[in-house]
Amino acid sequence: MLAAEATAEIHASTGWFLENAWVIPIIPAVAFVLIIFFGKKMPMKGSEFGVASMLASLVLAVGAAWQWIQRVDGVSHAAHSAVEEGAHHAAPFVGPIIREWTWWQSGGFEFGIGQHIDGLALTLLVVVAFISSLVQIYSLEYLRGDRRYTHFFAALTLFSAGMLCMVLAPNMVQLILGWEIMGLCSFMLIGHWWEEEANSRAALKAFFTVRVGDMGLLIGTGILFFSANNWTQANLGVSGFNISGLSAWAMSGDASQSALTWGAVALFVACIGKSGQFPLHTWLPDAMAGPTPVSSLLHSSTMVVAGVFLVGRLYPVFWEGMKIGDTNINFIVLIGGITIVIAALLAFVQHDIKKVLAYSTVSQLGYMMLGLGAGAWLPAIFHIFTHAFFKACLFLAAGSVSHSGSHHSFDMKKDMGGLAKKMPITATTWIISTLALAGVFPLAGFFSKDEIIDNVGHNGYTAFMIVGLSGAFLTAAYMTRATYLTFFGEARGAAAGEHHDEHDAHAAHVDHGAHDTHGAHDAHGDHGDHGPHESPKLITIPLIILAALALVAGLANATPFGSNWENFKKYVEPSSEYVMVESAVASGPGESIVVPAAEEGAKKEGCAVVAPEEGMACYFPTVSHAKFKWSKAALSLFIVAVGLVSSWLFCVQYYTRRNRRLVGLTERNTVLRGGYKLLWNKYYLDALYEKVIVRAVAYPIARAAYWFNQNVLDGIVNAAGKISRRVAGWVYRNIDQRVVDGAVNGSGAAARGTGGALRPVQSGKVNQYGALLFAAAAIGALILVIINT
Amino acid sequence: MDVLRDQNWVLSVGTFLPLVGVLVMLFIPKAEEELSKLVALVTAVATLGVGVYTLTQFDFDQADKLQFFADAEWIKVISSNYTIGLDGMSLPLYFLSMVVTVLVMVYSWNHIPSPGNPKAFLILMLILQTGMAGTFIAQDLILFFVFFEVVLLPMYFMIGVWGGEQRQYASLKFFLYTMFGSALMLVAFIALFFKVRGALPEGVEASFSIPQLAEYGGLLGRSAQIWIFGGMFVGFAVKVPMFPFHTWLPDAHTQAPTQGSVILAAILLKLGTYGFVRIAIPILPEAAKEWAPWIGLLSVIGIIYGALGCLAQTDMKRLIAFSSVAHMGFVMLGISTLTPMGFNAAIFGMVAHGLITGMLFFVAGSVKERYHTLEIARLGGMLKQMPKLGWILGFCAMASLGLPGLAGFWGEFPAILSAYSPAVGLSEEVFRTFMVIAALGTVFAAAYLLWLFQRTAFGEPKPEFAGGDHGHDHGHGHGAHGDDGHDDDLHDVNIFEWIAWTPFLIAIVVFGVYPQLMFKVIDPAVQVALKAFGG
Amino acid sequence: MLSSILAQVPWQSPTIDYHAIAPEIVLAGGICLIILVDLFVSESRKWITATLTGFVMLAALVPVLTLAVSDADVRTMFDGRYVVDEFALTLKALFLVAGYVVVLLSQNHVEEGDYYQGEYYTLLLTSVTGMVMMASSRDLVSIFVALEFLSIPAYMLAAWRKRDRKSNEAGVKYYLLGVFASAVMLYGMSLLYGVTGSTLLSEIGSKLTVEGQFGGVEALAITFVIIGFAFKVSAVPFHSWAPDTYEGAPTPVTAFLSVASKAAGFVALVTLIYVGFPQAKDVWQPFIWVMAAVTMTVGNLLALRQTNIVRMLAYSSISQGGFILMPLAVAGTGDAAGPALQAVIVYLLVYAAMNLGMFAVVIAASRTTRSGEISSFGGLFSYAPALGVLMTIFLASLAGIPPLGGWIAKFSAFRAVLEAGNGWAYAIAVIGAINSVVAFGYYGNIMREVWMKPAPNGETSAVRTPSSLVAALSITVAGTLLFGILPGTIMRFGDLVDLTGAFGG
Amino acid sequence: MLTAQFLLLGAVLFCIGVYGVLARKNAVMVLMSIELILNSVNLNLLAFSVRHGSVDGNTFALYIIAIAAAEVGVGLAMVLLIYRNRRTIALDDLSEMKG
Repeated sequence: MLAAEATAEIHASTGWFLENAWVIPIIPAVAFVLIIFFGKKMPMKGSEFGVASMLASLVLAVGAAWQWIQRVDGVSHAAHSAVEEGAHHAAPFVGPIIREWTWWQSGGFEFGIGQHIDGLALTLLVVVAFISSLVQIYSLEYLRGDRRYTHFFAALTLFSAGMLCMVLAPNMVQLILGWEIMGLCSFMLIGHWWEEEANSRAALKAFFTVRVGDMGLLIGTGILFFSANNWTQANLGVSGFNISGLSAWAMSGDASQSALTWGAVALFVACIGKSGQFPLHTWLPDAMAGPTPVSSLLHSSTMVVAGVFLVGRLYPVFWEGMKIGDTNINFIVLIGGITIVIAALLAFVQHDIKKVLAYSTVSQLGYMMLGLGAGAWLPAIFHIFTHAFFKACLFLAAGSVSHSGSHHSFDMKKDMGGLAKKMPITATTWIISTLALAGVFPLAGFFSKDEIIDNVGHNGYTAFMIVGLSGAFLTAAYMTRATYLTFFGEARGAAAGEHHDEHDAHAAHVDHGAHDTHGAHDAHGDHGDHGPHESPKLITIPLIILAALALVAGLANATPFGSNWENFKKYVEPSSEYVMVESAVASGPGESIVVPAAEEGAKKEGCAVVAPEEGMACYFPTVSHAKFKWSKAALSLFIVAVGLVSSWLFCVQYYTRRNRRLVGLTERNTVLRGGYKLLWNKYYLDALYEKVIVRAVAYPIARAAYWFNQNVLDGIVNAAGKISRRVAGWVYRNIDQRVVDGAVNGSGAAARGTGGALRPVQSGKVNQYGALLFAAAAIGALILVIINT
Repeated sequence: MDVLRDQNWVLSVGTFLPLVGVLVMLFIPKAEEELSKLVALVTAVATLGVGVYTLTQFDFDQADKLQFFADAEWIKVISSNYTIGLDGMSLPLYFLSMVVTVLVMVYSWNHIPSPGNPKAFLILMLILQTGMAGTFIAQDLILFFVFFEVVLLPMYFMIGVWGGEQRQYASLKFFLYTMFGSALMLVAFIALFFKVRGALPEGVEASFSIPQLAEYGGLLGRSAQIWIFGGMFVGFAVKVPMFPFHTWLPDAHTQAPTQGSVILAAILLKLGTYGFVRIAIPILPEAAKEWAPWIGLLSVIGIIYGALGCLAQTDMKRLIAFSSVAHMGFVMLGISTLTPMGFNAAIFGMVAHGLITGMLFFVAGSVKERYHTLEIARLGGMLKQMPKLGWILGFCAMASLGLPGLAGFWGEFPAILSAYSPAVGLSEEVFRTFMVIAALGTVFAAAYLLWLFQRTAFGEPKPEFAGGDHGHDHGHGHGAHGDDGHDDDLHDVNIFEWIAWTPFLIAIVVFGVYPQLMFKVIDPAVQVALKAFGG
Repeated sequence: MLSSILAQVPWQSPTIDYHAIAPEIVLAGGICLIILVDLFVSESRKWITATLTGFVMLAALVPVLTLAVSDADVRTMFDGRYVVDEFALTLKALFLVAGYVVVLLSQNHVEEGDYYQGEYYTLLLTSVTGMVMMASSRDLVSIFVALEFLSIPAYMLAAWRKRDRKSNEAGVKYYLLGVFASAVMLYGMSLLYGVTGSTLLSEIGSKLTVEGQFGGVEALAITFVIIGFAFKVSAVPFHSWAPDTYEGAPTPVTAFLSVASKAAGFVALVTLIYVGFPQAKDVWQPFIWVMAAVTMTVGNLLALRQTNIVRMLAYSSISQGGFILMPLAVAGTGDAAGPALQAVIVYLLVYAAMNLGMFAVVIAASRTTRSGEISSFGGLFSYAPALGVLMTIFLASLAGIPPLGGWIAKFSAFRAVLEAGNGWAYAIAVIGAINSVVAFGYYGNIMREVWMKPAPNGETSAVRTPSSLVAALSITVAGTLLFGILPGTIMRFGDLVDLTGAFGG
Repeated sequence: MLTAQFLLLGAVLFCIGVYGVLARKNAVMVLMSIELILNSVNLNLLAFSVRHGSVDGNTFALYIIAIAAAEVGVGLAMVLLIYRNRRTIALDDLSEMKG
């Protein structure tokens, strides 16, 4: 290939799985059709299609991932041998496997469909396929006997198909396609039990809020397309929709800054909507109206991650557009930061266990955005990865609790407590995931979240590092509270075996928005009889798997243990190398990658510092990575610990006082009374602190935030709805019916009126007729005589 | 101009075959309802057969040329000829009109609106078919005008005789509006003819032939062009309908019988937009550039305005009618950009809107038939009583709000895109503003359609309709058990509806998944139509 | 001294082209024949007179056709006072066919009402003769004679229902205003003769060539002359007789008046304008422009308010007259002369077909409804679908909706106007366009009655339509459809060069 | 020769006739007024024909006189008809049809 003399050629391996990754979304799509048409006739009411398809695509995804690893290894190994160590500061460029077929063309523009496989795509593919499979298996039990069992699986499968389609989209159009399909399915899934006004409202709200964001998606795509198209056509021979094309264009110095900025902002609006960022996050908790598996799928790995994924996918655009490179406070960081805190505070005052998780999701997404906005690309993506596991696990655990523990209620205060003994597996998995979420070493959350905070600080966003740390504290605190209320303390309500009658349950979810009551009512109407118990295998197994992953997933990119552990960095993070243009575009089996020669001034800086010269292109900015220091980790770990402990103690004291357990405690502790005096006083102080500080601080603020959320933000949304509806009514009644329409009818009436006015002329009297005739003649003649003489 | 003249009988046959059916039906006694239905259906199917044959014979590689081109002497004195031809722009609409007619016929088999008399009803429909098909093949202004007007009377009677309570007002309004438009349009046509005749080079004989006018129309002076365009604009804009001229539409749609609404939405509205892309803009490029911003403005006003109108509606059918205003707004926005992309989007949008809104009107008709009301407030829980119908409604709503993967999206999205960079000489700022407003329109679309869906399909059925134990029985209510007839009226989709609807639904999906099917036909012709604007 | 003048003029007997005046001769013979027959047949067999009249009309059509195919295209007699050219032939044919249709319409109507049949048909035939003469007249005297020839019988026909007060009233009004108008016209003619010294139109035309320096006398003369025919074509404001007369007269007579005599008026108008004073366009163009605009507008507006169908048709025919006047308003401008003439003739032909057809339907329908009120036609379609459809066709054609005859008429009118292409032309074109929309207001109203209203007093017995009416209907509907779908068939009658010559192209 | 005076007389007669037509309510009087107009026309024609020295005017006048006779015949017949039906010949009563 036309390469500089100092460059060597390397053969990049590929394979069947990589080449045909585009099949992955097709499988569930087909399954969806099958379910729709034959589902009802199948023994398992169509669910088998769903599960099978998800497993199949999981296999394919894993296979592709494996071959990708091969490919990267091959390239980097060769690169190392080709170019001597050291001169080579960034990982060599590994071309993504891009395959694109013309989907349609219009007005000279080509719109393609196909695949764009690289580390990022594969990560998401694996995670999505994996979580989807587990959720579907879980649902087999959870929704057994539901009246729209088949519809549910159809929607679930299509939903996964949409996500997968979006993840491997090589261009914006296909991305939008997947994006919107998800929107549709979320509508159907959240509104799955649409008999109740609240549920359908929630579905509507979800779709609509997201749709507001999608405006940005359309506009942003348009802006980028038209600004980039010429450049991409000229340099890469791809359309302005092409993602790698857009990246290269953004990194090349020739892109117009305004287009980049506006495009990035517009797209990020879409992300705000989809990823439930402040201030468009209000739909997310309401979305809990859907069945628990849905919440688990939507809020762990798919729907809400889409926004983050988009930012990560078009990172160069955001990088350049938002000027992430220099450490100013940009839009993304700001939104991410605000979201973390707002959401976390809200999580404190929830009674509904799922809402706690929902807000926690929001705040975690805030972390991801914060990371991306602060230039910590890798940790953010890695956080998607880890978060998927433990959050899915938490949701499913919550579902398991309501399924077998609290008689389909989600109210922690009324119907839970002390379930740890009754449901050991659920409790264990829950606690593991909670710790992982809190970011306790060495669980998954630690490696990702801590990295984010660390890098944010490293990239100069000190203020936001503090935000991140406080977020960590809050996270630990509210999760502990939830855990305590659910699994510890003593059993209340349904957890204690009381049997609600339908009416109470109804009241319960009217109050607290826990809607699973209908869910499996017919099949499980008998739970009240023998109280809470552990859930069946189909539920627990997914829980265990996920919990296990929550434990170990972090090791996939365990920065603390040295660079050999940083697999994500190696396999997922794109290289910021300059690349010969051809190799980037063409990517048939076994094309060659060009590794530029060792010494080129530009390469020392890497992309996004100096614009690439002719014939070269950049696909990713040079992101710097914070050097891991145990000291920093220790700090954050300490904060987390404080959060956990203080919250725990707070819970104990708080609920204790209510339950007069203080007495019991002292009685049990008579043995070591002396030693415990101190503790006691300490407790006393702590209790004091808690009573005074925590309650004084946490509650008003959180309440205020919640109030703000419910009244102001929601208020704005609803008010907007109301106002536009009212405006519409007014316009319709007055403008349309009166003015526009009236003009027409009016003219008709006027015509008839004049007709009426003219009638008296037709008096029926001969003389008058004659007079008219002659007068007209005379006048006419007179005028004509005058004008003609 | 180079055209393909082989097999030039095809179009004439396809267009006038329905009239043969009409002649036959004239001799069928009124009492023989089944027979007349049969004859009408057979005629429509035969016509469709010809249409399919046309499709097979159409040379897709030369979609930019007029094919099956015929040119016979008609009115020599005014140098107007019977010139017909089909190219990529007209083919989809031409074919769509035939399909729609057949499906509407099928639907009519057991849905003859009161006061009955299928013979007359179907005869009108066949005449309508001739008019619609003719408009799309006419390559001569006068011929175009004739066909354009032929559709008026049948629709007038269809609304006025078989319509709802306000039918007479609505039908007269519909008629007067369109008459007004077409009168000015005719004046514009003739003025155009004379102006062009004055500007023709030596040795070229003046005629009303559209291709010729498109070739020499550019020779006209700007002011002349602008005035003439104005005349045409009124004529077509009324038909579209664009914002200030739209008020006939809701009444007409609301009052028309289901079949009428479907044809109105699927084809008749397209006559206006088709007029723009086929006649006004290619022939008068200068004026088009002058008018484009205003057209664009009216379009976006229409988009928002129609959406607001929808939000304000309490009647399902009227809501759908208003949504037509919004959707045609997108089409016109695409046209006003004067870019190939916009035109493609517009034509795709025409077909998509035809399918989707037509389908919505079908559903509305069936709802009316079952619940005897279209008051949104009184409906509800449709998914429970007739899940299939409910889901079809949901599907159409989704398609209508422009969900990717369904036909509606490919009309909206490229139209919005194209507004970002309009043709050379048009102000980008203005059109980008339009783009944003239009994008806002998509949100509104989602709002009113889903709101409609939520209020009608979700929730529990209203007590007045909740027959039997439909109320809280969770065991049933899904899938096939939904319609275990507690109330005879509330039956789910029946066989005729399935036959009539399935093609629509399939088409919506197919075009949504693989829009190339249509774009590759449209694109070349559009390029030709816009050569005056440098592509 | 008169003798001396006479002495100066040597007498040579004029050469008469008998072939050219064969139609008139046939008609004259027919008139005598019918008078005789009427004397001798018994009251029960008076219908023979009707049949005979029909035959006479058709017989008179034969020479017209032979003349049309004969090679000599222009035949002039009495040194240019009586000309038979294509223009004349076309209109003669029109008058004869129209007359025939009117006979068909009259047959049952006259039989059933107690009328004097023989006289009725005699008068009808006489009037038609007058029209046929009018088509060829190129001289003030012959025009005047032809005019009276066709008017006087018409006066009597209008009053033919002797015992019906309305009919009398109609007749008297028509008569008084008619003679008054023609008196005024005569005064104008006398002045015209005074300033040009000739009654021969072509000479008048050549004398009046000098533009700009018009004496007021000429203007006065031309105005008065035009008024005489503006009255005949019932152009506003000379229309006031029309509604009352149409309503009062027997319906077939109304049909006859609204079509044939109106057409005759236009023929005279065209002849005068094209041959008589082509160069005086500064006088008559604005005059006709105003008349045309006012006529179509006022006619429409008043028609909107009518409840009696015949009266409504009267106003509608007034506004249609406005449309026929429209091209004449610009006939002198640019090279619009040819198209304008064409438009007028085409319009007359189409208008005759559709308006006669309309009256035929009304007559047929009112045989059951027994009323002239529009509301009485409610639900006609439901119990007489054929009549309903026919009525719809004719109404739509009158409203000018393609592909029916009416649209090509309106189209050619617009075309002629726009051919002139000046501001006045565009102005009146727009007025016409708007009016053509307003017109649908009342045409559509009848359609609505016919299709969308229930039958009043549940009258739904099928209608029996006599054969003569069926014949009339089929002729007219055939014409309406044919003219509309294949306009070429009549457009070719329109391009007449020999009349427009005076405009110098 | 006194053409001008004749024309003046004709004009005067014309005006009187017009006045009569418009002012008189009695049908017969109206008929007579119309006759006046016709005679003023004849007067004009004769004067002009003498002026131009051509017979056309005379011929025209003869025709007018003849036809006027016929007209008046018809007119009187109608007036009789009216009288038989309504016992009056006042034109103002002839206004059943209007509007």
